[in-house]
Amino acid sequence: MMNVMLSIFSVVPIQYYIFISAVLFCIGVLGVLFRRNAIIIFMSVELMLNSVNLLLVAFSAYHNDASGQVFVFFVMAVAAAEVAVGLSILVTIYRNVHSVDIDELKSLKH
Amino acid sequence: MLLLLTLFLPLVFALLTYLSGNRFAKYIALLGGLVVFTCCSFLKLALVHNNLAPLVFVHDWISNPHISFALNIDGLSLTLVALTAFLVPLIIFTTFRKEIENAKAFYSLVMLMEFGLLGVFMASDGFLFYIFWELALIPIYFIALLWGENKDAAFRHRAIFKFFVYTLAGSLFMLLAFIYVYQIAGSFSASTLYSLNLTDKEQSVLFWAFFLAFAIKIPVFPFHTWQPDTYKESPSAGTMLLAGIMLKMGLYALLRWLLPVVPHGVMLWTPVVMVLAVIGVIYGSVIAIKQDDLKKLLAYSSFAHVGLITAGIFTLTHEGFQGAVVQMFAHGFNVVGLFFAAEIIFQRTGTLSISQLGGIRTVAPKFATCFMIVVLASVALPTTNAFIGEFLLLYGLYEYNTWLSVIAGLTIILGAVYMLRMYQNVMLGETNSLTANFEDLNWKELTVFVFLIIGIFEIGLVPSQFMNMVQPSLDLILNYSLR
Amino acid sequence: MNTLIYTSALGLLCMLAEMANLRKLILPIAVAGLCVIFGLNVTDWGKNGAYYHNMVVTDNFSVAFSGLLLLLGIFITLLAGNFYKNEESKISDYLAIIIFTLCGALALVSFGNLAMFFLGIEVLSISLYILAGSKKKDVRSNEAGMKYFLMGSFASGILLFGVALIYGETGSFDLGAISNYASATHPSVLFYAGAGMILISMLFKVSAAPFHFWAPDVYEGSPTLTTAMMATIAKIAAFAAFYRLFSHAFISVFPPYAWVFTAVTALTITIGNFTALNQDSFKRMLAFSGISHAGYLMLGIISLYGKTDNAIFFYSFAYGISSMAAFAIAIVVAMNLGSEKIEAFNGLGKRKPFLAAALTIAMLSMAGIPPLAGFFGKYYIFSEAIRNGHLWITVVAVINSIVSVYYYMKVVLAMYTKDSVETAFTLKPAYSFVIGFCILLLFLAGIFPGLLTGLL
Amino acid sequence: MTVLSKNPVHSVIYLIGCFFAIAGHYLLLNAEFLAVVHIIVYAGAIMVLFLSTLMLMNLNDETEQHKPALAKIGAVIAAGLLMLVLVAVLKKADALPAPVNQDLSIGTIKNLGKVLLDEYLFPFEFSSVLFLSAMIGAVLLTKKEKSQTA
Amino acid sequence: MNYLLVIILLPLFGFLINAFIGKKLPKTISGIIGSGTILVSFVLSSVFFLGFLNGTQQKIDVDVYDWIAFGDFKITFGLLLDQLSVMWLMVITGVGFLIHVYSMGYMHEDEKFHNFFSYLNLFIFFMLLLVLGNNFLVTFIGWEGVGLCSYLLIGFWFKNQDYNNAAKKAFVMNRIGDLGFLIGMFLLLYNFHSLHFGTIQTALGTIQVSHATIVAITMLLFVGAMGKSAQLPLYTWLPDAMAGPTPVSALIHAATMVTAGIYMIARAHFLYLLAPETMQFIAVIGAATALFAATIGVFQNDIKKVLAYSTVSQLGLMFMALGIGAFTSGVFHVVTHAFFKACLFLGSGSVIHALHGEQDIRKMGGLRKWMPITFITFLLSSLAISGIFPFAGFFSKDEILAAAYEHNKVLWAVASFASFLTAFYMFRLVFLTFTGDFRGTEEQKHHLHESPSVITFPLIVLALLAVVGGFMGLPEVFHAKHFLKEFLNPVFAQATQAGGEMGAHETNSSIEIMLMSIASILAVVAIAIAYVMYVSRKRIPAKDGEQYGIGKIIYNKYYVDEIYNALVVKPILVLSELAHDVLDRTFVDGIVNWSGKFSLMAGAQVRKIQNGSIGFYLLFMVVSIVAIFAFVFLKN
Repeated sequence: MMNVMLSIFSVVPIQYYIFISAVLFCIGVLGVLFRRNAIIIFMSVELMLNSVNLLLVAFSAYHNDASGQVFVFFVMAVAAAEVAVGLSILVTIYRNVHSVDIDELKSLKH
Repeated sequence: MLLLLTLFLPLVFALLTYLSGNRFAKYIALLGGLVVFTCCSFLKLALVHNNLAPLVFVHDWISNPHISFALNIDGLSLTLVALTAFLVPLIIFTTFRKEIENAKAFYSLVMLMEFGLLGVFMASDGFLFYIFWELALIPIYFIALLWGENKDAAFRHRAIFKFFVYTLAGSLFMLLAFIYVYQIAGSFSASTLYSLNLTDKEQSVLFWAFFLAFAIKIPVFPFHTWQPDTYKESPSAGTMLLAGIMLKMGLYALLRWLLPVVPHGVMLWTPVVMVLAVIGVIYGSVIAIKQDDLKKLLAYSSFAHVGLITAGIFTLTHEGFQGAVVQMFAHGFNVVGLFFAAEIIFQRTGTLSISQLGGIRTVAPKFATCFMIVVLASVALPTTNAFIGEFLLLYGLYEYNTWLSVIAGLTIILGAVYMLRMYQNVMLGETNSLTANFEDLNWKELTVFVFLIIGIFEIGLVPSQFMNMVQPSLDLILNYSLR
Repeated sequence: MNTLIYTSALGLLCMLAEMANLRKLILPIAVAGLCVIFGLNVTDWGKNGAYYHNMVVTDNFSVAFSGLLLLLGIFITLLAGNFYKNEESKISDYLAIIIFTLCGALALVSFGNLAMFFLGIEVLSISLYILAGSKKKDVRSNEAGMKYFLMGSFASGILLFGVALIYGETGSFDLGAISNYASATHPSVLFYAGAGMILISMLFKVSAAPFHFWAPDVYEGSPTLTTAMMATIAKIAAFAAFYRLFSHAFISVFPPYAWVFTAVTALTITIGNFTALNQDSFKRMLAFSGISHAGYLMLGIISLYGKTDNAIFFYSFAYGISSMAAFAIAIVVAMNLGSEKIEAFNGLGKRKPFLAAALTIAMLSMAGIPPLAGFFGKYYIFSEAIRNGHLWITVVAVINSIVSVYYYMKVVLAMYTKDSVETAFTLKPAYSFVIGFCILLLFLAGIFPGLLTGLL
Repeated sequence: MTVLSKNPVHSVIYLIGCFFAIAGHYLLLNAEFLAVVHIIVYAGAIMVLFLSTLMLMNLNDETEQHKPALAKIGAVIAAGLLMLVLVAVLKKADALPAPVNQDLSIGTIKNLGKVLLDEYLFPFEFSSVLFLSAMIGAVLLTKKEKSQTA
Repeated sequence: MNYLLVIILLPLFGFLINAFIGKKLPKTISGIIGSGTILVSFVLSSVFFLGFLNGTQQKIDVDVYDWIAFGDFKITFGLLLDQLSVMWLMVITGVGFLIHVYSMGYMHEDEKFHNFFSYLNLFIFFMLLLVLGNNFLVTFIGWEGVGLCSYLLIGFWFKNQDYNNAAKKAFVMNRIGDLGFLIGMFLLLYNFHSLHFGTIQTALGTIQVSHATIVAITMLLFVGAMGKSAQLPLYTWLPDAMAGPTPVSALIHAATMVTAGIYMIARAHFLYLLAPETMQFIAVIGAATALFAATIGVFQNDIKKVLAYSTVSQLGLMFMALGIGAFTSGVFHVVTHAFFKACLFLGSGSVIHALHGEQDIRKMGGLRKWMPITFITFLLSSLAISGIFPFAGFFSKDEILAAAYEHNKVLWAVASFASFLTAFYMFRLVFLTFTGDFRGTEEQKHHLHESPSVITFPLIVLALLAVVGGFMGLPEVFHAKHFLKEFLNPVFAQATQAGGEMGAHETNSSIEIMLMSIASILAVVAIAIAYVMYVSRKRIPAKDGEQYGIGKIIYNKYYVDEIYNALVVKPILVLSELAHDVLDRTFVDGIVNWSGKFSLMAGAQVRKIQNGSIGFYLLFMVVSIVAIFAFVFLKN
């Protein structure tokens, strides 16, 4: 494992991880902006969170500090909680309007 | 202690009035007003006893920012405190004939107003002054809003609302100015601010921040447009409070908080202010000529008068200052008398339209006489109070600039024109269906007028005692203003 | 330090009480518990310290804000009893969530580590998502919940990305460590980008323009009590966290972001006030006014260099208390008349002088009229801003204050000058108490501002 | 793919694929435990939750209406710009200090556990509040009203 | 000094009594109080007068108390009694008393009898203050006070709005002059730091004041006099003022108040002597007014209007006298004029009384039969005003003419022509009123009667004075003592020295005799013409609207009122409306309202971006983020 580890940063500079995370993050953002289906938007948000996780882990390894990885746990926890709550809100909405299309939720404005 | 007592008694009585219920409210309020007036008399004695050196009360209030609960009574303050203490009970008394809905609230607001006004005139800490300044606005807003008599309620609400927002808007700039000054001085106390050395540029900007607040309240052209409608729409008691006392706040503030604090700013902008003030004098007078609504006419006339006072203050001369103070005092009496007359007319005929009235003198000689005297006082006939004021004001203005004085002097002509035209159309001529059964004054109303008329002649005939009392404080202010 | 723990425990207790069939006692327990915690919190005064590996920091700042939040929490809890009376079976759930929300808020005022900060925000937010959407059959509530949730989680994503970048640069989540790092070395662009992202998510949380869009919609759609929580507890906690973050760890962020701060502040105040002008719904009006208040608080944030915690605390206090009073009254009116429009307040002056007077005072306080707390709040904020050289933006703020008077007074005007339909009107003692107490506090803080200003 | 596929179910599947890829990276970065947890939590729990919700709502067909073209273009441009800006900004962060000596054990369960339950004990406990809250919320929101069912 | 105060305060006392309890008193008592107070004042004044005459009385100049005083600024309330003021004192109280007595009869029917007396008393009070003030400001009190009384008395019958308009006009026109007076005082105060007559007079020697300033001061003060004494162009109020009861016209608008301007200039003669330009101006204005008013007088048909224009004309003459430096002559004419003009007015009042309010001379005629006393007194006074030897007017007028001749021949010619016209219209008046046949209704004819003694008594006294009054100033050609000149010499000493005055020039007695003859001949010719026209040919002036040509223009008073209306009043009224409707409400207030509306509109616009769509919100967020990052990081 050690060899692998060492080779990772010698082959792939930390910048690349930053970039891939940023790209992944932006894909998530794109998903959020692009779609109307609330579930897919949730998933896009998950994607964003994952990109962050990836970044955290990369930095954790980079700094040789476990707290980054611990933080990932919290992110996961939060993600799970969010999904639970988000989906339950979605369910209540679906019960009322039979749609998960966010663009139909426009009664509150101006 | 006496200062504190005088200041807080109205507040106490405001509470008492509210608690006493609708039936007794007016008596309690009147009592309160009289008690305060008594206190004020003692204040005068104390001041004289003190050889006109200011009476001071200072108590630390807030440490950060450093604000002290500082009160100060000198001749100038006492003048306005006395005016307030005298007029408030009188104004309360004018309402005695009328059944007022929710009287306890009304009278307690009036007392609250007195509290605010006294605070404004007594405070020697800028911040405290500001607080009272705003405090005085709230009661009058409600008085005007809720007890106005005009039938067109929507219009009234708009007008009063405009008044509220407009005057508040101005005062916020004053707050800003105070904050700014505080950052430099580290204190709000008048004496510290007086001795502050600000750069000319700062003074120039600060001048407008202060002046805007005061100019709107006074009001100075072109910040006056709230005034006619507000006066018209307020109940008469409210109008009297507004015109009789409240607009003196602005004038007083010019003397106390503007001139000595930013003397160079004043120097720089005096020409502009002068022109505005003189325009106001002529403009108000000219407009008043054709007004059909009695209260609006009086409003414009009042506007013209205060324009002259403003000009007098900005002359930075002894005469201008003295004239301004006398005229502030005089105007309080006169305008209250005039609006009271308007109120009486409105109550009995149900209209304030000058063209619909006429012939009242035939049926109400006492009223006609009293009204005439007040009218004459307001056109500054010699031996009345306003003559002293206008004479000194115009003289002060003359010392500043001859032509401005001549132009402003036109007010004595125009004033005669609109006032006599008004008096003629309202009081003289043949009676008509509205005025044929006009009741003459009853004793309560007569009492009010008698007090006012005594005041009018006292100041008109023996003003020097009064002036000597004010003189030291004006000297002080003038010295700082000419720094 | 223990405030947070005790509060969490209290939340648990509420849940357990439900199971133990002590439903009737839950409310008193919760209120009493919060009061006790409030007391305990006060005893923490002056004890500076960091606990649990600097996860929780206790200092006067945290104690003061905790106190304020607990006070507001007590009010909310008191109001909740009546607010949820139709859903008695779930009251424990609601109370528990309210208290958990409070936990999140408390975490936000006393965190010492970005992990706690993040968790605090999430606890606060997630609880509020739930509460916002808690009127299940009301589409508007659902919509509010959804909007809040979607945008909130999106903002969380940004926040996290920022945290990650900061971590990448500094190698730590600890505020102290970050602070040391930032002052010892010349941070790279990674640090600034991360801080920028955190900044953006904070702006979102405090509903500053241009990230304010969620606020009015969510405020309007949510049950009024929840709105009250968002407007008071959530916003104040967010500002406290904002201050804590940016006064310690990210103070170096200010120079490059100066224009952003200025623009955001001006924009927030202006948009908040101007949009509030034309609103018919009282809640929505308050939402926009809340945005503008966020702007004023931002004015405090941008003057951070001058240690503006006092000003921010006082403003938060004034704003929180007046909002609380206003919302409590709004709830009463809505419960009796079934409407949240400003028209519903017509004639309140005649029918319920107490309520009308209270609302008037609350409105005047928000508008910043002396001698109420709101005035001093504004005063301190302006004063700090001027002291730190933000003169022109203060002028903008002042002009906006004038605008704000218009809409606050519109309500007052409606109460006193319009005629109303006669309906039965009930006012529960809990509400009277909360409203009365708020008004008292407004006056107290207005007349003796020294009580609060000397604190920090 | 997750973003673009029309059928939500397909999206889910793609996302799971994505998660596996990320887990692979974790392994590469020497965070084995995290990789495992990641798979379990995301692929195992969260995605199942998504799927079950989808199934519950019968959303597995392509019912979604697309946004107007303008909004789509706007979305793409905005996201693209964000990416550009982010990359451009982060690119400036060139001179990161060289990585410190790698300690291979930081990703182990033992080490993580130590850090988590010692240094991060309080947040750990605090996250329980988060879960409680979420749990109550989920129950509160999704439980059907009694009156409705009755 | 105490007596002086009594003189002043007695009328005030009378005023107060009548004003407050007059209503409850019987009319007689009310009248007696009114007249009695004046009588006492008169008696006291006479004592002073005699004292001055004997030389036992010294000039009194006392400050009663500090009126407007603070710091260095001090204006006292002080009184001054010297020969000049005592002259006026005598006229005011003497003529005033007679008119009071007359009023008791004349106003007997009026229900506001006590009001009338209170106003009259108040007027006397202010008039006394005017002439007794020892500084300009005290004089100014009286100055404005008499204006007020004039206002009150012109509008005494206030049910008639025309009368009220006349009253208002009088007040406003006076105020225009007063502004000049006021500014003049400011100049004085500014330059001399005092308004005290004596102080200023002495200070003139020590304080350097530019000539222009003196001219300005004198001109401004003269503006005040123009208003008060009805000179061009501020004269139009005086004819209108005839709306007041006739005693008022006699007292205020003939004998006393309108001469205040002359008093003031005489009082301030020391200033005027330093400003020859102003003197010239005054002389021209005076002459112009004399001629102008005289021409109008010729065409008037209202008995009181004729007298009013005559008054204006005579006042013009007096100002001319002042303007050419003949102060004594001016004062002399004031006194004689007071006698005969008061008598004329009272006589006309008697006529009007008899005819129950008819004032149009075209509807009179032949009244001699019924009202012999009135006729005779009226005739005597007319002779006096026409300048027929040896009546009072002859002496005073001739003195002025002589002075004018010395000074400027044109002025003399103008004045002579004015005198000629005066004689003509006065006798036109006499003949139309008292000779020929009665042209009124039968009803009126039936009631014609001589007035009661309370009315005729003052007439007789005044007529007597009009006859003999001239002897106080016999011209030096008669080698008699010019009593008045000597009497006033202490006051005008400076004037006499400075200009050498007219006395010095009056060497050529033959010229003076010639001038007298010319004046007398002119007067006689004028009377003759009038006789021919109205007695022999029995012409009656044309009815209204039937005049033509110049006559029409003059009959309509040169349309001056109309011109004023069109040039001043109308524009101001239009301006007033414009200022209110357009400038104030639309523009100034418009800006205020507009800023409010603008805010609301802006609010409404800002609202629109809050469109409720989550997608849009998120998009906006992202765009903002991009913007912020781009702005912060890509800038440098």
